[in-house]
Amino acid sequence: MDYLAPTTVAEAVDALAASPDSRVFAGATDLIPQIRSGRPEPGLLVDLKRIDRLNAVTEGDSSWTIGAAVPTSRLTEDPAFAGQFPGLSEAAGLIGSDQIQNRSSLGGNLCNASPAADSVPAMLVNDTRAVVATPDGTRTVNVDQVATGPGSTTLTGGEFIIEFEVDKPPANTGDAYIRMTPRTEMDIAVVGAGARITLDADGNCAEARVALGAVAPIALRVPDAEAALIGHPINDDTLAAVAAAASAACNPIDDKRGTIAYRQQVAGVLAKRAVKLAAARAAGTSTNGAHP
Amino acid sequence: MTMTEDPTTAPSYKWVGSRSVRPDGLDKVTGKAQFGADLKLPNMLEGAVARSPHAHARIVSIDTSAAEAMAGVHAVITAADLPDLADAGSKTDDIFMSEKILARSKVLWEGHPVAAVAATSREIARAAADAIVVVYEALPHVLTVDEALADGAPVLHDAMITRGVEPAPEAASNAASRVVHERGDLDKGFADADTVLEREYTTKPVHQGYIEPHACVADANQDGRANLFVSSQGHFSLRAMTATTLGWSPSQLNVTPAEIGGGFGGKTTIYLEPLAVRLSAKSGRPVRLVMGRDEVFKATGPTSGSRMKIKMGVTNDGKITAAEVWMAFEAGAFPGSPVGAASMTAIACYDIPNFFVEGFDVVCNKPKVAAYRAPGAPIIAYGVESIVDELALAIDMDPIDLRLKNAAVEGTQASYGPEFPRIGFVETLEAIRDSEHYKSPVPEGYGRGVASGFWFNIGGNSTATVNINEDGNVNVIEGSPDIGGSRASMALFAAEEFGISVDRVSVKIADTQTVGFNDVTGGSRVTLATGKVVIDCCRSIKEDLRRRAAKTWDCEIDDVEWVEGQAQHVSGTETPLSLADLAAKAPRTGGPISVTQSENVRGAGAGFTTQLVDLEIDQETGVCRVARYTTAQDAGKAIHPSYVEGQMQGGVVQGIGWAFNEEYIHRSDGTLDNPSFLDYRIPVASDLPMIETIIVEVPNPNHPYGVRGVGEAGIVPPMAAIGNAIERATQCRLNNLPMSPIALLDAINRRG
Amino acid sequence: MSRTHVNCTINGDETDFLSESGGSLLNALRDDVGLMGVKEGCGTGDCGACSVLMDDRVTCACLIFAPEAEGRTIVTIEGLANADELHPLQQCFLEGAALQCGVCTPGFLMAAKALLDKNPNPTETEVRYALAGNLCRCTGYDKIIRAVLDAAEAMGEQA
Amino acid sequence: MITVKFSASLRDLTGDDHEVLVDAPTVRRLIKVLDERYPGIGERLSEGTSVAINGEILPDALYEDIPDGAEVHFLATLAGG
Repeated sequence: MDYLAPTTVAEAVDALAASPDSRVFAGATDLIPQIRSGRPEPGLLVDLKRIDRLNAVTEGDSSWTIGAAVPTSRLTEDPAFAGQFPGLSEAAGLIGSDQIQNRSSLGGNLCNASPAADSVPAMLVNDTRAVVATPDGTRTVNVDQVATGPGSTTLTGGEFIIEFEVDKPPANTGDAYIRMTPRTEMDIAVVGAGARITLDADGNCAEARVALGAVAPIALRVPDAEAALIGHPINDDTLAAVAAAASAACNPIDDKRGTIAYRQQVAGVLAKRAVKLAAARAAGTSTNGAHP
Repeated sequence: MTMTEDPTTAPSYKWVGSRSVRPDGLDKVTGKAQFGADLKLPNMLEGAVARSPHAHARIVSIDTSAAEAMAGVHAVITAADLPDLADAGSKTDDIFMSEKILARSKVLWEGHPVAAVAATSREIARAAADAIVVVYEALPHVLTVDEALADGAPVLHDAMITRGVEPAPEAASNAASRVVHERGDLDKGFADADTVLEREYTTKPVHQGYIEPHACVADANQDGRANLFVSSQGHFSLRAMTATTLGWSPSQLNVTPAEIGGGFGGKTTIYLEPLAVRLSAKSGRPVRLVMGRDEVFKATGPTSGSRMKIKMGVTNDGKITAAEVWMAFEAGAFPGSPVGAASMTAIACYDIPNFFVEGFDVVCNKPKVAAYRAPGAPIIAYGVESIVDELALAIDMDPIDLRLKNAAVEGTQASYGPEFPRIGFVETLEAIRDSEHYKSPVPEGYGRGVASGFWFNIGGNSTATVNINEDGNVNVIEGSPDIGGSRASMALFAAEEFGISVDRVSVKIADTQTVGFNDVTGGSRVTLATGKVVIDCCRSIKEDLRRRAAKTWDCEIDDVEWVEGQAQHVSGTETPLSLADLAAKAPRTGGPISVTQSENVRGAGAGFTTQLVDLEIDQETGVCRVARYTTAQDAGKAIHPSYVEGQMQGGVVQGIGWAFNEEYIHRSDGTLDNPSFLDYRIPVASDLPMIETIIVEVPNPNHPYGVRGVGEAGIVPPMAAIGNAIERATQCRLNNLPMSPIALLDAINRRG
Repeated sequence: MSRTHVNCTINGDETDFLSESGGSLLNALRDDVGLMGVKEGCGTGDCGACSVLMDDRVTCACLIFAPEAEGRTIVTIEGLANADELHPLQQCFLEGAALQCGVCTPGFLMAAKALLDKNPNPTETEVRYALAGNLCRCTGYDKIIRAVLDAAEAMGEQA
Repeated sequence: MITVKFSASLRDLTGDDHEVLVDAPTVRRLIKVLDERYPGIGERLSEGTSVAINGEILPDALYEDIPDGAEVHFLATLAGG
């Protein structure tokens, strides 16, 4: 394997065009174990971390721009970002250990296309957009348009994500992401649930977004759960409807980490809890997160 | 906390029982300590092992030509490069051991070595190993005792007739042997009971999970000798096994013990060593072989998966009248599961008048099991301590009171035969009963569980030399690899015996040419047995020192006593002679001061523990959190309390992992689905609370300081304690390990 | 297999080495630079035994391609102590018996250093989560957590 | 005389005898006497067994003395982790 660390997007695009047998990476926290476990080695490794744009976190007037290679630990440590997106920042903080989080990135977490990627449901509920470098310029797609199934994405070999854009949340809004793992840390989500809730003046749910991870080939939004919330108060009835909708939306598999039945049942439980936590944050009554 | 049997009569020591800094500590916090993979010799090659992708297959052919042709490859070996011990008429166990090292005619599990390579880099060696072409004829496989014992099951070893069955079966089977322990009249015992319960339990193979993968460096010479640098729990027994596999005599090998990065029983046997020596001999260069983590999981010893059936009866006033126990343990590819020890420990905690305990050792297409901390005992204790708790619930009796009512005490005839000498089981039960933890209310939504455990502990062969330097400082040379701080105990023994500061004692663990024979570091034997010979060395040196002092004072040896690190004349007329004074005079009083002692040490003291756990249970997800854990264990005497606590805490946490998450997950094709620390989930720091320890000290009458041994018993009770806590909180009894969130939520759903 | 010339600062010294382009920083540190205190427990980032600081952040050397170290500053266990004095973490690990076999100890010490650099007086829970990426199979973590808390206290007094 | 108690695992050789009284000053002599009474038991007892004399478990006990009146058990040799 050869190694290249371009410093500009153009340089990286050219390198990818020049050698089809190449692979971009940021943290390599998935790539190296994959190679170790016998996946074919690419001929050229393209390290994106030395491109400034992929390594920048910028707060604009109405949105944030997060470089695709930014270590997730920078998102959890940024008080302004974590304050506005506690759920997304906590999701980023669940990707492996501190050691991993100093390497892992939103770009890698999304493009590795694991159905269990913790940051993806949290990006989905925040309507995150990805700016993609292509041989002929850039294109912007919603995050839900990237992964198509385990290990596969809509990105072609010559493409990579430069950065993510996420609009600042409106007033009275909170987000949350929680997951179930057998261990408290160093684990892959058996089920993950993200939610973003905006409350109106009466404390009813004005806007709702619910997303699930690890219960289908890709992370998915749950429109029925959102519909059950919008215009209603957050109470046992609406939460029960959220749970039922979440369980119904699952299309999971049996594997070494969990069963279909478990994932369906717990998806409902976690969706309910994520909505509750997001709503509490929207109401300013809770900041409790994924960790004690 | 430490609870001594009778503080008023317990001897008081200056150094023994203190928390000194371990002699090897500095090297281990600065990165200097040299573990198995850390030696790099000039001209050294790197090795790799080619392993079977099949769980069970006949080897049709092995073509190594492509590998041998690769640039940088210096040696390739297969079973043809090792002596065929079957032809040599060797013992069956040795033949099996050699077939474990390299498959000859059949591969018996995924990961079974078929060839090995030495090359100029790890990458080339790996590529060469992958280039070896093996043609297999796949055979049907059996993965569990159920599959292996089923009618018409494929048989792993054509000649294997079950031992211990009368009359002997005519046909070969996967049942290697049967053991039985019985006493009294079972029918009468059950008739006497008011409540009889019958339960069935299963467990999965679990791995010792040491953080250091197996690793060694071999350097063979042209004169038919070799040096081996290796991380193991016992370099002498490893030398013997390696020599047997190579067809060498042990003296052809000098084995230098590396620091060992955890073993828990798993490093008491050989895997890479004969391969490294053969590769080195064939290439004429030093060879380093290091396993990857996936190889550790696929090809080194887990402990047994099992099926157990237990029936137990109790009277309304809490007397256990009868126990019937049946168990079958997976041995892996070759016979030798710990079912024998399991059958001996099964009900050893209790004085039960009528019992029948039967165990089967069963081979299957998984890696050959290796010893794991109190081998066998935790598995059967999961069943027995679970059903004992159910009996307590059934007759509405406190679980500790029920155990106290049936507890084995001094003079009880153990279920495995002999009478117990002085033991401390009752004391561990009382320590938990009287603990602040047990007296505290169980928090709402929590479950509280209790369980007990027993392990024999062993003595065995140890040798040590003690030298007095010319400055009066002490060198201890021993041969028991230090896996958990045993050097510190040896230093404390020497400091206590001589009456000098512990920092004047150094402890060296020497190679097989430098120190006499030592059995493995296992069976919780080192502080007891190696400690005993170190103490004997010190005492005979003190005798010699008194003789030398008498010589300088021209008096009788009886006029000299050894007090506080110096020789004193009973009359007080002479100026006392310190260790340093006498060391300086040594040339004039008979020469260097040095003593070697060796012994097959007897008199190990049985170890008991009782443990208490509080679980916080999320009944919507089945996730349990260990909220509080207290363990009380009889150490006999805690020589270095910190490392005694460390053994207790480490054993408990391995048991917690075993209870909730750890298991070998095999695909239907017989391959392992979770050979990594990501999916083989050992506990992480954030899963746990502090583990509260109560060291109970009921001295072992057969040891100069009362040591029993504490390494193993701690892992015996946790699985049952946790299962008991789960039932008491959820009314769900889980009879299969691991008790995962998925299993618990399923049980909660079925409970309704 | 192509080799890359890598220049970086390791434990304060400007260092260079030739490394397999696809090789890990762990292999480079052990085999090319000779820093054997960096241990391999898994090679997949799941055990933390190879933890080192790169530009002051703790990472698993096994999950870094060696050429990525170009221009970076790396600290390993061999660089933790001063010539004449142990780091308080090392001292507290010794005095608190926070190691048994000791193979995970270098990784724990580096991860703990990164924690205390960022958070000088962490709670027990914060220490447990910060060290969750480091596996220890011997101790049950109890004495390790206590040693880190002790070191934080000792360093607080020094400061 | 000493009392030898057989574990059930030896019943295939000792039949219904659960315990026997034997006169033997050492373990080696004891095994010899037992082998005459129960052919084949000598080999079984000489390999991989420990001997418990009055409750103390002794590995490699072939040449151990047995005090008169002692109780003797044969056990599987114990290993450990």
